[in-house]
Amino acid sequence: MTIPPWLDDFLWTYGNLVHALGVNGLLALSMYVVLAVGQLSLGQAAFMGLGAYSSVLMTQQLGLPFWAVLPLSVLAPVVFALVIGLPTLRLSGVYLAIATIGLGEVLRAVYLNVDLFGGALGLSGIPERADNTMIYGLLLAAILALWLVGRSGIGRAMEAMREDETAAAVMGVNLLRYKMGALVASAALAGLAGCLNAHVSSFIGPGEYGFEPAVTILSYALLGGIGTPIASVVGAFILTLLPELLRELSDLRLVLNGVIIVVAVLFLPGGVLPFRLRRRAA
Amino acid sequence: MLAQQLVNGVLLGATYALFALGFTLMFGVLKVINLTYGFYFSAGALVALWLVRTLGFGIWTALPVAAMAAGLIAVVVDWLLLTRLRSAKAPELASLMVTLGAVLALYSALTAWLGSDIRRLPPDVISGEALQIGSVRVTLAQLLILGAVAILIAALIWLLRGTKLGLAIRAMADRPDAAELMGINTLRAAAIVSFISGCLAGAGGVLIGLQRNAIQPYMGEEMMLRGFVVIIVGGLGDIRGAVIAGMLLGLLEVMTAGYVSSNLKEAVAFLVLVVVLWTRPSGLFGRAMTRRA
Amino acid sequence: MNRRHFVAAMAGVMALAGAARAQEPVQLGSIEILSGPNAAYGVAIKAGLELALDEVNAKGVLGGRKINLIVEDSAANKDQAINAARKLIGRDKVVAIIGPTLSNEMFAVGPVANERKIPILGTSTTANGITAMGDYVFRTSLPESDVIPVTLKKAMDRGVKTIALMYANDDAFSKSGYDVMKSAAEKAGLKIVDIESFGSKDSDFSAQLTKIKQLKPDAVGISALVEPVSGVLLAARQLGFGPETLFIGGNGSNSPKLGEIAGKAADGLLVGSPWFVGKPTAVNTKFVADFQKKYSKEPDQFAAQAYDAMKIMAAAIDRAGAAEPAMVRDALMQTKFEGVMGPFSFTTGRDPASAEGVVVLVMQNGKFGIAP
Amino acid sequence: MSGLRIEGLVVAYGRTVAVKGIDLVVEPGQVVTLIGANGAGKTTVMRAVSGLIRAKSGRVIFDGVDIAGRRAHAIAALGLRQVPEGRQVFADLTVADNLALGAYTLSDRAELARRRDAVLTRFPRLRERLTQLAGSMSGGEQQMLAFGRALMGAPRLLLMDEPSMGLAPLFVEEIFNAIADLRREGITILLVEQNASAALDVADYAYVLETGHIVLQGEASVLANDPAVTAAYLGGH
Repeated sequence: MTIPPWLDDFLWTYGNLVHALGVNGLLALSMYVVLAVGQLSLGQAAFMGLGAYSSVLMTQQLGLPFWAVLPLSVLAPVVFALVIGLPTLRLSGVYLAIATIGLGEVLRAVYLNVDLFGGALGLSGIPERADNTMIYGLLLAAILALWLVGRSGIGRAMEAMREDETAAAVMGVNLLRYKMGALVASAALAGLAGCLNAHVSSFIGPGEYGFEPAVTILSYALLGGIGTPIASVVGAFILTLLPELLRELSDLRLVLNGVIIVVAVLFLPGGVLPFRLRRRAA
Repeated sequence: MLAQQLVNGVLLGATYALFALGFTLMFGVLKVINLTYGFYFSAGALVALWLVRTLGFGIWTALPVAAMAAGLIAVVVDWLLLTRLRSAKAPELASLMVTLGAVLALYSALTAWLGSDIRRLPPDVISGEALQIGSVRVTLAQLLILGAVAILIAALIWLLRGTKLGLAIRAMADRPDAAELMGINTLRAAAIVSFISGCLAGAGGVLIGLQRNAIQPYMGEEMMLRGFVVIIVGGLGDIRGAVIAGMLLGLLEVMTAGYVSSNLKEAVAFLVLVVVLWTRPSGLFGRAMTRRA
Repeated sequence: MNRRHFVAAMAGVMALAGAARAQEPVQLGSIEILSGPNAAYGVAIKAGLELALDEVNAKGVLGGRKINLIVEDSAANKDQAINAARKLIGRDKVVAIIGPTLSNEMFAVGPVANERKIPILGTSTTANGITAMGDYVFRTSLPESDVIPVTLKKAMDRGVKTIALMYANDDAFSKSGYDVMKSAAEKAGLKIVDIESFGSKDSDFSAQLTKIKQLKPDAVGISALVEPVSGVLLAARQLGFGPETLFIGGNGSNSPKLGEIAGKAADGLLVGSPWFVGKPTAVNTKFVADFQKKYSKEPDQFAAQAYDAMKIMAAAIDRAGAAEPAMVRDALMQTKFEGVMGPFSFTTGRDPASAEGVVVLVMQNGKFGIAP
Repeated sequence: MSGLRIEGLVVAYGRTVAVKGIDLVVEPGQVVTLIGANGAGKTTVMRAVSGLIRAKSGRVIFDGVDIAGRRAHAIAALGLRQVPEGRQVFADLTVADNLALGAYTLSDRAELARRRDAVLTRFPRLRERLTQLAGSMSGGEQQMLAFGRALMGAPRLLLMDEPSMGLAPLFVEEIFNAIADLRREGITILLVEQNASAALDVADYAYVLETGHIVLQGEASVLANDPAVTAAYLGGH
């Protein structure tokens, strides 16, 4: 079967958007994982940056093939998560959020000041190695895995932590282990997203992984709702499509984008998909 | 050079402290992560600019008017967006999210309306004269701003420690339900706190805009990250803590740029933040006015 | 109806359709930053493009066809810039693209246009390596490496022997400007006494300037956009830098905003530029007057570069003989143009060929004039 | 003299109905106690009366006025004061500030001083600790402070929610002595307690709440000897 030219054009026009939907879906899941244990960590953009930078260096400097680069791209973010995890996860609420933002800013300074990372010029000329099959394959796999975890006993413990940490600890949930597990999973997902994004868009720069993207990733999960992994992905889809759908409004579109977020939070407090995972009776 | 650098640090620190005053009050008392705070800072500066340039106000009459305008915007935003969430005892994520949307909408509307160009107050609104004391130079404008900051800090501490309203605000920060049982109208008190915070933000915007000779819609947004550092290191809701943390941060940045490397100037703030949080999670200066967050 | 009539009728219909198509506007795209903190640049560029477009469309191209310019917002975001480029190419079927605003965005968008063989013409992208991305990537903005040596030479004529450098280390434009400034200073034999950086959103420069002041260099070179440059100059005067220190700006300083924001503090600053508002050529005086009339403010260099770029693009489309991207690309290569910036043609590497239009300007009472 | 009359009160948290339509009367000058197991809905009743949560339906009549749906600060201003569950003193404020907040709606300074003196006479321990932060005191002292703070509002009806919870026996005794004193002084009190025997000792009338319903009511002395109550709440004495 051959693709008719108009369809080919259509797919090409929205090709980057289609990539972005998948990548942002992965980022939303990376946020979902930590929110699911009641943690407000905003380190996802930093993890994404580590995944992106390390994978591009592997491609460009070491000449590794992409089948090796993609799995290895989780390495740097996961190691970083393990190192910062212990002292950082003792914090809660706002403090944790701000600490993770601070770590992201420190990383940004590293990208800017170390020549290997290209400084302000970033890294360009990245070959297009990722494609939709990889992106959506990983997204589906991640949704499936998180869904299965959510339905298991681990999921119950996670929900207990989200509702009331002290009570969960009394019930015998090892809080630190779960938090650490969630942080590492989150880092791995964000790292993969960073690697995929870098290998479809030919350029990465130090400004892409700071405060603003961190908050945007959070808003994906919050808009969708954190009851199920799929809800956060839906949130990412909506917020990624919105600026493109509103393109005709030119400079007022960000105003409307903001208003839509406000209205959604005020009137859909559980997110767009406020359902919960149904578990087998305990 | 050391003397001048110390003065530079204090002046920079004063701007951080000024920004953080209302921020720590809003955050510490109202218990929401309100990302719109920086917008009131910008709004104050822009209103003052309009008053001075279009209506011919003097800067010292424009300052309180602009501050109050920013305060009113803060009350309206808080009332429209956060009252419901607060009375529903919604999790802090919701307030973070709703103010995030509001920030996006507000700044975009402001730039769509005014453009994102930098503007400045007419150069003659404040004297550009400088004092030379030994090897140290300070401009008159900088000294005036330092004075204004000191007055605002003193006024805020007096309000919180020396008045009945301040007592009610501190009670509300501690236990909102119990405060309500004492007959304190916490909705009204929250509006007052929003107003005061907004006024402080607006005044900060005018003064800092004046000192830097640059006013543009995103100026508040650019202060936010450092604002977070200051109020967290100082302890949420702790006025004196915020002032000390602001000063220390200013000095640290200047000393880093002056004696280590200017490449590290920005990163040092966040490094300090992370280290403080790792070692003293409730801020550097003992108990905050409000415990926990 | 017999067969011959049918053929004739069909031919007539097709001719009519062809004529109708001939009158269809030529689709031209542009990607600029129109929202968010950096919108000022995109807005200036859009103004320059649209002013030139009015003139172009008064005559039309390819025998009277109008150019339909579609300006898309990138919000200074990489993904949105790419989406905009793909929308322009895939849906609007543009024959070429002007923009995007920032070098970083061009690094992301250039390969997209190049892949589809759509010429893309940067008007404000000065970073190194832009045109190396592919055969379809052009720029009209003079790279700093052509401008800075001219400025430094002027400074050395005035007896400058030592220099301190300052730059914004977090945006590509300022960083590559600094790289050029540093190597040009070394090549010219200037002694670099200190190098200081700051963030492009910073507004406190006192620590860096205090340090520089103590080292007493003859000159301070600044590579940054106009906002931080203004801040640096204001802070320098507050710290007591006098006329004995010569301030030298990069491309970013060449904006009427500098005088508006920094006022007298900017007096004496030297900047090299292919263009300035008072450039005494007929075409420039007309441009400045028309711009003033349409937007009631002075154009800056971003608007001027955009104005020329639109005319260069329109001329290339006209020369190409058809609204075909590959033909427009080839026609662009043949450009010989006399614009507000001066005489213009492309090198084989699709960069501006000549820096002969570069003049060194000096700031005096908030306005740029030719440096004596 | 002010009384309280609750009619058909229903309170829900989301979809969970915690109080399922109760009727309850506190006559002026009476001490009435509401006893029941943990989770029976006692605290919910208290919070609904004082306005901290909004009732889904039903009437709360204080002094002849329906106050259901009014906000807590307005209800407090009417002279209906609460000693909340878990004390809820302002931990970061001094004892003196806590007491001052109890009379927040009062602006007469002489009256304020008079009330403060009365409270400090009733609880002499507080006088020693006036400048101390409330959060640094022991649980029993904090309970006295919460009690004293409510009295600063010169209550016409006092709601007390689990005043003995988590206290050492010595303090429990002191608290109940104070309640008995107040009763003699003619203050109307609605007392919620898990310590049913002490509550029934001090009360005139009692209600028993189980899973959101009133299941039993009567004179406190009668209920104290009711076999069902004895078995369920008085540890089978």
